[in-house]
Amino acid sequence: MTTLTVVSSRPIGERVLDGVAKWGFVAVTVALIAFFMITEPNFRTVDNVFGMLKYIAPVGIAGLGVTLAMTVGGLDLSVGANAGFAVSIAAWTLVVAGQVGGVAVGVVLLSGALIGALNAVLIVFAKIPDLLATLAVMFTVVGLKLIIVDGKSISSQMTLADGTTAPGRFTEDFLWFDRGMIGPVSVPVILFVALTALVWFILDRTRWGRALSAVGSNPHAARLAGIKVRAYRAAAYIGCGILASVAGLLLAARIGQGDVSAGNSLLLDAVAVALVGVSVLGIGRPNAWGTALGAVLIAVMVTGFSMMGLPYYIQDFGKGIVLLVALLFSFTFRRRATTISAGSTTAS
Amino acid sequence: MTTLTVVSSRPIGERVLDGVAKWGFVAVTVALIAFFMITEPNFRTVDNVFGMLKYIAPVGIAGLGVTLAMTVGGLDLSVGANAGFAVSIAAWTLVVAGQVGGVAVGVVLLSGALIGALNAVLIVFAKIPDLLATLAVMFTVVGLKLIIVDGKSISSQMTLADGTTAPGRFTEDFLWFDRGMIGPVSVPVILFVALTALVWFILDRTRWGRALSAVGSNPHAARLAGIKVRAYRAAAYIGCGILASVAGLLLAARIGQGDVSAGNSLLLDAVAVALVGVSVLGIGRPNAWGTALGAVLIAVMVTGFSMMGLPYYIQDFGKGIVLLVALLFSFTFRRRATTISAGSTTAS
Amino acid sequence: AQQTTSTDAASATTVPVADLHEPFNGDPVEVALVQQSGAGDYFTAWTAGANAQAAAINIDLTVTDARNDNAKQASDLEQAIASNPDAIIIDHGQTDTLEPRIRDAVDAGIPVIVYDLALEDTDGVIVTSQSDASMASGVLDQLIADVGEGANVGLVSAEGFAPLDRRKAVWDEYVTDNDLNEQFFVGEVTESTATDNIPLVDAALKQYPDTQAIFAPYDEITKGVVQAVIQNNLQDSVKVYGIDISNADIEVMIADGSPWVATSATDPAAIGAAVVRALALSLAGELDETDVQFPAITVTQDFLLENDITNVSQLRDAEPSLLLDDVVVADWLPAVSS
Amino acid sequence: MLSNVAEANDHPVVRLSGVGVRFGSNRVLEDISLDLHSGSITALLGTNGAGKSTLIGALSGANPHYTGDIAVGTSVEGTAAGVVAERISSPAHARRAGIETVHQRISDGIVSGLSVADNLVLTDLAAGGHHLARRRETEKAARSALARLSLDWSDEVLRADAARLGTSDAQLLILARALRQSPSVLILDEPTSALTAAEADRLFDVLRTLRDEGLAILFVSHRFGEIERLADRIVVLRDGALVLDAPRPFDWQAALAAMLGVPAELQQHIENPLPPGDPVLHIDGARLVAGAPALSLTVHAGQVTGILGLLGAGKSELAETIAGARPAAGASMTLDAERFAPKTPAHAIAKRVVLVPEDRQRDGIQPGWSISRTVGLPVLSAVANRLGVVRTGRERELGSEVIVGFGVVATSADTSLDDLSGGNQQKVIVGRWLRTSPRLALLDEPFRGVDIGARRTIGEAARRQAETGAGVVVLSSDVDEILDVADRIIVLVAGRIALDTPAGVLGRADIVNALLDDSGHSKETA
Ligand SMILES: Nc1ncnc2c1ncn2[C@@H]1O[C@H](COP(=O)(O)OP(=O)(O)OP(=O)(O)O)[C@@H](O)[C@H]1O
Ligand SMILES: Nc1ncnc2c1ncn2[C@@H]1O[C@H](COP(=O)(O)OP(=O)(O)OP(=O)(O)O)[C@@H](O)[C@H]1O
Ligand SMILES: [Mg+2]
Ligand SMILES: [Mg+2]
Repeated sequence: MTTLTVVSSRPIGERVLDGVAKWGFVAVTVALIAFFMITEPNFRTVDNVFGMLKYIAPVGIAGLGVTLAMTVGGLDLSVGANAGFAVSIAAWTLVVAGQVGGVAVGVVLLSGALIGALNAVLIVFAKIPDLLATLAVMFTVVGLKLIIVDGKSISSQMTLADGTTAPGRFTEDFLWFDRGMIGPVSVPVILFVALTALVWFILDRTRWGRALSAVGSNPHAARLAGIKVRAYRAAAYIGCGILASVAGLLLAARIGQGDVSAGNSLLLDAVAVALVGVSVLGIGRPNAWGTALGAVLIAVMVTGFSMMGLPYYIQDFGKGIVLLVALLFSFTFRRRATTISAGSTTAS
Repeated sequence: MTTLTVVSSRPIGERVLDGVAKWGFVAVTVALIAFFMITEPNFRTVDNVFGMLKYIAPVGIAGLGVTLAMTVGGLDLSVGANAGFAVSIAAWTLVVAGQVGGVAVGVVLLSGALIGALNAVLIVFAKIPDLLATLAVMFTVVGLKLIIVDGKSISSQMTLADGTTAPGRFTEDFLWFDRGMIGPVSVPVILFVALTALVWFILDRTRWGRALSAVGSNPHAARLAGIKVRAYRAAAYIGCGILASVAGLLLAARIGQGDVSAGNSLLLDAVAVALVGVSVLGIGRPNAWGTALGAVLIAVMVTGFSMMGLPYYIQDFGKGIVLLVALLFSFTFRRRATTISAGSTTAS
Repeated sequence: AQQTTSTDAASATTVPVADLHEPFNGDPVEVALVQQSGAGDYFTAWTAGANAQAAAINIDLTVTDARNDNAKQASDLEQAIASNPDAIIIDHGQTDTLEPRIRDAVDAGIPVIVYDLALEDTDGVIVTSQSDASMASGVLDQLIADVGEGANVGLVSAEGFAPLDRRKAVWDEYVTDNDLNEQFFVGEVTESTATDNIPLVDAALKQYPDTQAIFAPYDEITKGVVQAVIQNNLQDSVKVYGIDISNADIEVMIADGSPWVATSATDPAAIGAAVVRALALSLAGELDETDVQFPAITVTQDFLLENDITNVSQLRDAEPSLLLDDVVVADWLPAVSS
Repeated sequence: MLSNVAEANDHPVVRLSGVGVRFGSNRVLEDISLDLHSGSITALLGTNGAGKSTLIGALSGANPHYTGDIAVGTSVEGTAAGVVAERISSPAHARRAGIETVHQRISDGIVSGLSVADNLVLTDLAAGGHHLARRRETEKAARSALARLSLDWSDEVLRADAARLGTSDAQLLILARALRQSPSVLILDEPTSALTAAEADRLFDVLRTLRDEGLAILFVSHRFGEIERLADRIVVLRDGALVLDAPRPFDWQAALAAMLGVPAELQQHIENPLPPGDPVLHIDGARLVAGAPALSLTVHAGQVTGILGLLGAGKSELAETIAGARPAAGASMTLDAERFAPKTPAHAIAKRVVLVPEDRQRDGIQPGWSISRTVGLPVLSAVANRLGVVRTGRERELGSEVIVGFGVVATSADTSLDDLSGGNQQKVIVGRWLRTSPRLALLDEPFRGVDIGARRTIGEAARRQAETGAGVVVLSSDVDEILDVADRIIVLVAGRIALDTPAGVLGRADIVNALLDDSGHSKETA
């Protein structure tokens, strides 16, 4: 009978390269943090660290949603629209309908789940390719939001169509999602870390995570192995929708009003951090901690460059260069080629 | 000898469904056009038709670039940044360097090719996944542009850093790219149609087009068949870069100044029309005429809805719904491709 | 085309068509409104005001919104000219982009009125504006009065946007004249301006916690600045000065401990309506000037609190001059806004 | 002619000297020296993972990262004293040197999205020539390529997306393409594993003609019968080293010993066919092929049921219907006398009815997944604890179980399936299903591409499974594979049962005749 081949120890050179691929991105982030810490005394403060995390929390959480969609081999272009919808619907519930924070949270999560479910139905049952389906949903949801609020930001004391003043306001319990602290850490940071850990746990440690990645890597084979492919794909998009709406919840609490433009810039950022997450730890597939690290890298750059007093346009350039260097480390020195499946344009 | 398998004529029901999948999207477009023609007298005018085409030309041309990148199995997120760079560099060449239009056109096309080449190097040689590479290039190019122009829009008569007034201006020969007419048709429309035909011809009628599709659909098999996979992928990204810069050229001529915000909205639109192009004609893969039709559909919606006096946010909703309906037609009613029997069992 | 005017105020004050002045007493007058942007609170209100005023005087207004895409605005204007309307209103935009096309319109005999758009050649064009210079100097006077000369200050704004550039020019003058110590200049205009400015200002404040005043000459930016100040717990030492006003802005200004102490205000709805009135007067041959300026007022936090003002309609009641109901009016043309 | 061949035999057209290949730290080929002569067919043998495809990778330019030298064509000729070393740097380079290769994996040869005709002339895309893609010319060229294998495909087929071709047709397409270049060296990596006997025969006729025309042919197969009929010489690889190089007549006992490293029996027959036990599955009213009559079939526990049929006979259709992978369309089933109507594979698996699909690459493998993950996937709920957390230790145990039980050549259970040789991938996929002790196991072409040792391992595993009282169905288009393993033999012809007999009752010839019955094939005489 055949015997197992013994693994010979690998040459040093290869191990170094593997290390570079695995830790290169992290090294760039650490180097950048060290640089800012040395040059900018204020960067070192605990306040600043938590401030950065707080600022990036919505992007990171929406990125976790995109990570879910990418795990089943898709991509969700509607996350920004979804978060924006959450902001307006929260404001509407609080201000126009005069409800308390708890109700608003419920409405927001429900709307996120529904938008996710709409994506799921279009992709899984109507067989529309994910990029196209979520693109159409993006337009529809943005439009729907603006129709609901008549194109206007909703704020307390605003005059309603019938001439009366809106009865409600952003309640304290709702604003807690931005301003609340648990110990020394603010609520958005805790939510961000907790949700990252949760998504990591589900994807990496549970059978459901296994099934999700099986669906993403070869849906056909997954089906024949007894995985309920359609259910898992639907679940991933619904999960993504809920995470996007949580991001919207944090934005709403931060802005304290139903800013109509909220969420617009979230899509690109969320997709970017999820993509960066694929490469960050040399894992080569969508993963939660990588996405979180990607978000942190962006926050570090934005804060550090601002503290250095660089104008915003030099920051864009800096972002690009740092990203490039990190990508070179992660991919160019790696021995096995990686392809990222980020959405398809053909029906599966 | 060999016996031919007899092709049984297909049932009517199937043929109807196939027709819906193939022509559903076109039908929606035609229905929409008919609707606007009936309700909006101004929509019917020849002027309006050419006006719409002229308006959408840059988006369509950038979409053709994305179509190229999609053909080799990739995607280019830097098209918007590329076009924006073209606008600023054209303005810089004309206004600050005081050159004539011809020089500016040369500089623009060169910059587009270089940005494409940068993408190509990162993707093909540095082995960075296309979405990540073009994302990083997007940031870098936007940043570079803003650094070159100091974050400001360049306009004739502007004061330079040394206190003097800029020597040049947008010359007539440059503005010709927006205002020029050849017969009754304006230059952007002619360029749009000509480039669509060119890309169609290359992709569909030449062996390079076949090779590009082969590279996109099975790079490994293409390599084993001796196709220079890396060269073709590089060529596609360079072609995409050049097309994006042509889009930027048209924008620059239209805006008549180095608007720093130009090109911002181009990325999403270009990707959207290329994606729609995949499904429009039931072809199911990136194709030039589909992309052009996708662009026309968007122009029709934007113009028609505006003429109806709908506020912008209802337009978003309308876009989403029209897109959804068209996608349902294209994909949901499509039958799965079945295995064919080549009839290869033979009597000897 | 059917005009959607959801405003009830409009229908309440509509004058019967027959009583209107030439040329409004016949078929609807076709007017194209070419906007650089119709999104955001300011422009939504502006457009609503314009629509309401138009509906009241038998104008059929066709609105195109370029959504901050200058190339699209150029196309929109071209298409508006091609449809040969009775007049064109242009709201904001880039000079170099629009000027040649405005000339085309004038040459084609179409009356043109522009709002907040600087032109080199105003021949045949009616120019209206809310004066950026006066708006900026109004709040900056307040700033100097509050923190004095030589104070530590910061600017949060972006470059490349005409109104912001004009406001910054005023700021630069004030900095030199009053010997202010400008510690930082950050900021950007994005698709989510309010949220995206928070981290930038946050970083700046961490760097310069001794800042005394911040000028943020665009209310979307101002909101982000206020957020960043509160986030750093500096609301007692940093005063914020903004420009523009909306319900949302008032809510932020009057919130407990808000650092936003003064803003410069016009009522966008009233302005949108006034621009339409200026056009109507000119079509009726009754407008004698070609350059109409709408005044702004400076609103302080104290004023809002003292008068218990919580939204724009209450502010209008307290400051009737915001309504502009005595600017460009006629007997047949009363001011109507949403 | 004959003298020409003899003369040509003296000149090698390809000379490998000291060729070695390693993947990372894993040395897969060591110091291979080998000449290929024109006018001669060399069969390359070896167990799964011995390094055959790897050797071909180096020869064909697919993998330029080899050590040692490969000299080709003119550089060999005329340099009697020594050969000029040449590095084969790319597939295009190899092709220019006259080496044409048919790779083992069909997916490496078919570009979906392009038409069948385009795929037939795929190499022209690289070669230059006319820049316009003219459909008529393309189809003409495609047709003449097919003619080489006496194939005459309809226009509809030529214009269809190549992805729609079935496995055998796809294999024929790739072969036709390789032959149209008139190369001087032809390399075929298991070209017959996806072909039926009749197609293989036709291929062999073509290969003999080509040999007589002076081609050097290198041919990989696990089927000794084929090699006996075709080859002039056999070369055996074991663990990456050349262990045997012998001309005709072949000593198969020695060849087998060289392959496996230990002496082994060449022939293996079923001594005592197992008797049928209780009925496990009954299927009624299944229409497998358009126009065929409805089929009824009962599968019994405690024995291996072998279903034999040519391409398109409806074997996969039958297996997939039972496994819930395909709508039952009018068929009704009972499992252990209870109604059985699985809508998805998950339903069937819940009832312990499992399917090993025929196309492992498309239907069995998650790219990048390790052996243990792959083995654990169908039994996730058993691998995970009650909270749903996957116990990786348990998973690794399952992986090792399959590695040991099926003799998979792999460094560890964490090895990615992508890094395994084709046959070893097959063992993992078969193993992961058989180890779940299914009630009914459906193995569709389980021996495709596996070596003789592995074939026995899989066959024995299937029989052991049957002995425990399970129902086992093996579907194959190879008579010998079925004779080797089945206790009951069913021959399927165009969706209809042509023969149903216990093993050992009828001779091989009768079975072959039943198989070829009605299909217009010439019958084999006993
Ligand atoms: N890309 C690769 N990376 C790492 N190891 C590989 C790679 N390709 C092959 N191997 C290893 O090399 C060895 C030889 O594989 P090869 O494919 O040459 O076997 P083979 O003789 O063709 O087997 P089969 O009969 O199953 O096709 C195997 O152990 C396999 O695991
Ligand atoms: N999805 C499908 N739609 C229509 N016909 C199909 C489909 N799949 C297979 N067929 C046809 O059904 C018949 C049986 O196919 P099946 O794959 O079951 O054959 P098989 O005996 O397993 O042959 P092979 O040796 O190719 O596996 C063939 O004629 C095939 O072309
Ligand atoms: Mg092999
Ligand atoms: Mg089969």
